[in-house]
Amino acid sequence: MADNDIENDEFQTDALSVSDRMAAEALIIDVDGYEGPLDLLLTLSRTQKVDLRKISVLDLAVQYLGFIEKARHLRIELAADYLVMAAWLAFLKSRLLLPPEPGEEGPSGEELAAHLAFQLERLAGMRDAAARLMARDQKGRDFFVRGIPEDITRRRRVSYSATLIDLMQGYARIRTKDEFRPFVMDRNSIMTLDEALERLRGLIGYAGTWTDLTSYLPDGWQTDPSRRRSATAANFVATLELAKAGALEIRQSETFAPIQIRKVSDG
Amino acid sequence: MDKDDNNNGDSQEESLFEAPPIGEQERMVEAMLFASDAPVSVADLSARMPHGSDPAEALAHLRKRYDGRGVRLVRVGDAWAIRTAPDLGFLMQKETVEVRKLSRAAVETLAIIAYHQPVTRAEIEEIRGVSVSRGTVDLLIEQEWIRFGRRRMTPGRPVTFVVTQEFLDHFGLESARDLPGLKELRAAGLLESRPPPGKFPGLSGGDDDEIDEGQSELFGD
Amino acid sequence: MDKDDNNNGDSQEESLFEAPPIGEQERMVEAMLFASDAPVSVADLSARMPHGSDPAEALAHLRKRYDGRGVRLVRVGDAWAIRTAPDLGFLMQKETVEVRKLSRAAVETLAIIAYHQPVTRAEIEEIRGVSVSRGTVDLLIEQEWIRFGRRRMTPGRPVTFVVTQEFLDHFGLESARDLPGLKELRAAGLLESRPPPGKFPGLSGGDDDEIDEGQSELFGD
Repeated sequence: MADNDIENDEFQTDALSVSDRMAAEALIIDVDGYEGPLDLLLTLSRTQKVDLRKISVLDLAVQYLGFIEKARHLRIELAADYLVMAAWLAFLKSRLLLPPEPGEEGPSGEELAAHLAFQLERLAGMRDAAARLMARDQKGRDFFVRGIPEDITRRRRVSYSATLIDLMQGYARIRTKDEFRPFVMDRNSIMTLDEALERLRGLIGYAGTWTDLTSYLPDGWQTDPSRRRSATAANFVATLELAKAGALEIRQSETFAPIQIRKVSDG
Repeated sequence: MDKDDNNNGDSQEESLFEAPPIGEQERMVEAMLFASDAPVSVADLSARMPHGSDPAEALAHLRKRYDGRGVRLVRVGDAWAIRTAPDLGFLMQKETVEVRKLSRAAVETLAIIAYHQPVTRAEIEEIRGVSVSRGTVDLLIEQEWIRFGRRRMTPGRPVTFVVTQEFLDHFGLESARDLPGLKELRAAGLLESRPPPGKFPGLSGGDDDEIDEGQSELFGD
Repeated sequence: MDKDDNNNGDSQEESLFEAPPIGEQERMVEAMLFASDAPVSVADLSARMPHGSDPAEALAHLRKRYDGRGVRLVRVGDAWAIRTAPDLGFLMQKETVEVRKLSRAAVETLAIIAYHQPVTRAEIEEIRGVSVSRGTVDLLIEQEWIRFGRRRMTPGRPVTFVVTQEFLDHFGLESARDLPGLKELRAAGLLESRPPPGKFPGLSGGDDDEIDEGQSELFGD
């Protein structure tokens, strides 16, 4: 996106005809329809019309990079993982095309290509398995259970039912509740904006002349550093709120100088 | 049976749609009576079976077939149903279990025992923030989901609770260690809000088991 | 009561209570399976039948007897159930409950769990190349088709997912070994977990020690 000019140049040199653009868009516009780069790669691999085990990963990488390139031309936003995959495939392509540099670390291009082919074949295998599974006769659709389970009258035992989900949700409920607890206890050294606002609203009536903001800190909040910090912040934000509402004025003579406030005179 | 008696269909239709053989009709009636949630009338059967079928005859065959078996064909008003043979009623009584929904207090208590075992009553109360009623513990013991564990080596030597094999069977777990942790509950969508970061307040009196470390450590080897 | 007999039965009792003839046992099994809408385990049958009974043999007889009938005896894991013959489904429209249409992600996730079980979330993501949404797992658990299995003994001890008996029952499978195409997939090496050579980008998952961290990042909110 940063190099718009370069893209524009390319656009002019190999300008796509309208129909080409439409065709490219038709392929790409549906990018949301793919479940990630692996899904897209699998779709692209189908165009090679060969057994997935004999697929050319190099061709596939070229196809994928072409796809990404077209998307960029068409200014289609691609999710980050598509771009990560593109970068990786560009790397793989160079590994497959160039002889390995002496002393180079890491797996060879062939190994990486073989694994990608394995992943594609496995994903295709699972898709096929999923389709076969769903094509099976299913309970409640193709075959049926007893419509009138015998009403069995109770004799002595009461059984209580609870599912694992009940149990887990019950536990989650308690844990969540308890994890909030220390947060609540912490609040005795935190002054909230609401508290500060309420207090300042009451006090502002007396601030006819410029007064230092720090003098408004309530008793008990002036010495302990964490309480003082919280009260100062809350009071400051509260003065901004009141200034915005037109109830008071704020001034500061220079950077880091004391902040002073004053009631807006009715006149 | 002559098809003309049943239907007003003209002869052409009859030749096109022949009724299935009676054995097949018997299968159909059997399946429909089995799956239906109420007794089925002959008219209903007829309406659902292929053109030209004779459910009454199929029923007669089926009734004979079930003669002396563990189930039998019974007539309920003008409808039919499959029922277990009355002399085998004693087998059904074993299953005589009234199922009730476990109360929220019991679910939570059980969950705490499962996740924190061995755990004392005081610890359960600390985690839930309310006292544990005697009835709740009794109920869980009666249900054979929890049992007494070893006494805690702390003052007062309180008893602890642990979950049983029966508990694992009921909830389809291979071991209590397989209970998912908070993170996994959240990942599965079972936990709505994300709590603010912060430690789980430690349980008092925890001796060797350090609960503060969190779920995964708790069941670590 | 029968259960007690079983448990406390000594040799004296055995001679006093002879097991009923196999034909009678067959009737009992037939009645019990007919009465229940959920599969009944052999152990359950045995516990309810008189001392010395052999439900397995009775089941074998019964299965043969129902061969080709409108209902049939099916095996579901270590349990048995009576179900209508699938070719008669067309008669049953009235009973058909609208089955919720599963998303492609849910179907694929289910298949991966079935064929690769026990499988971790990270492994599912590695196979599909995209992250598993919370709703998907939630839905499959709610449907009672999957449950949490054992934790994996790898760093992070991630939980695994396995399929349930309800899954087998729903898809008419005797066991997970009967999944369609399982043998071919295995023969092709597609069910092995094969670690990627070096670091593989884009696809989540990868090495196990990242799972724990990765999950909280991916599914935190």
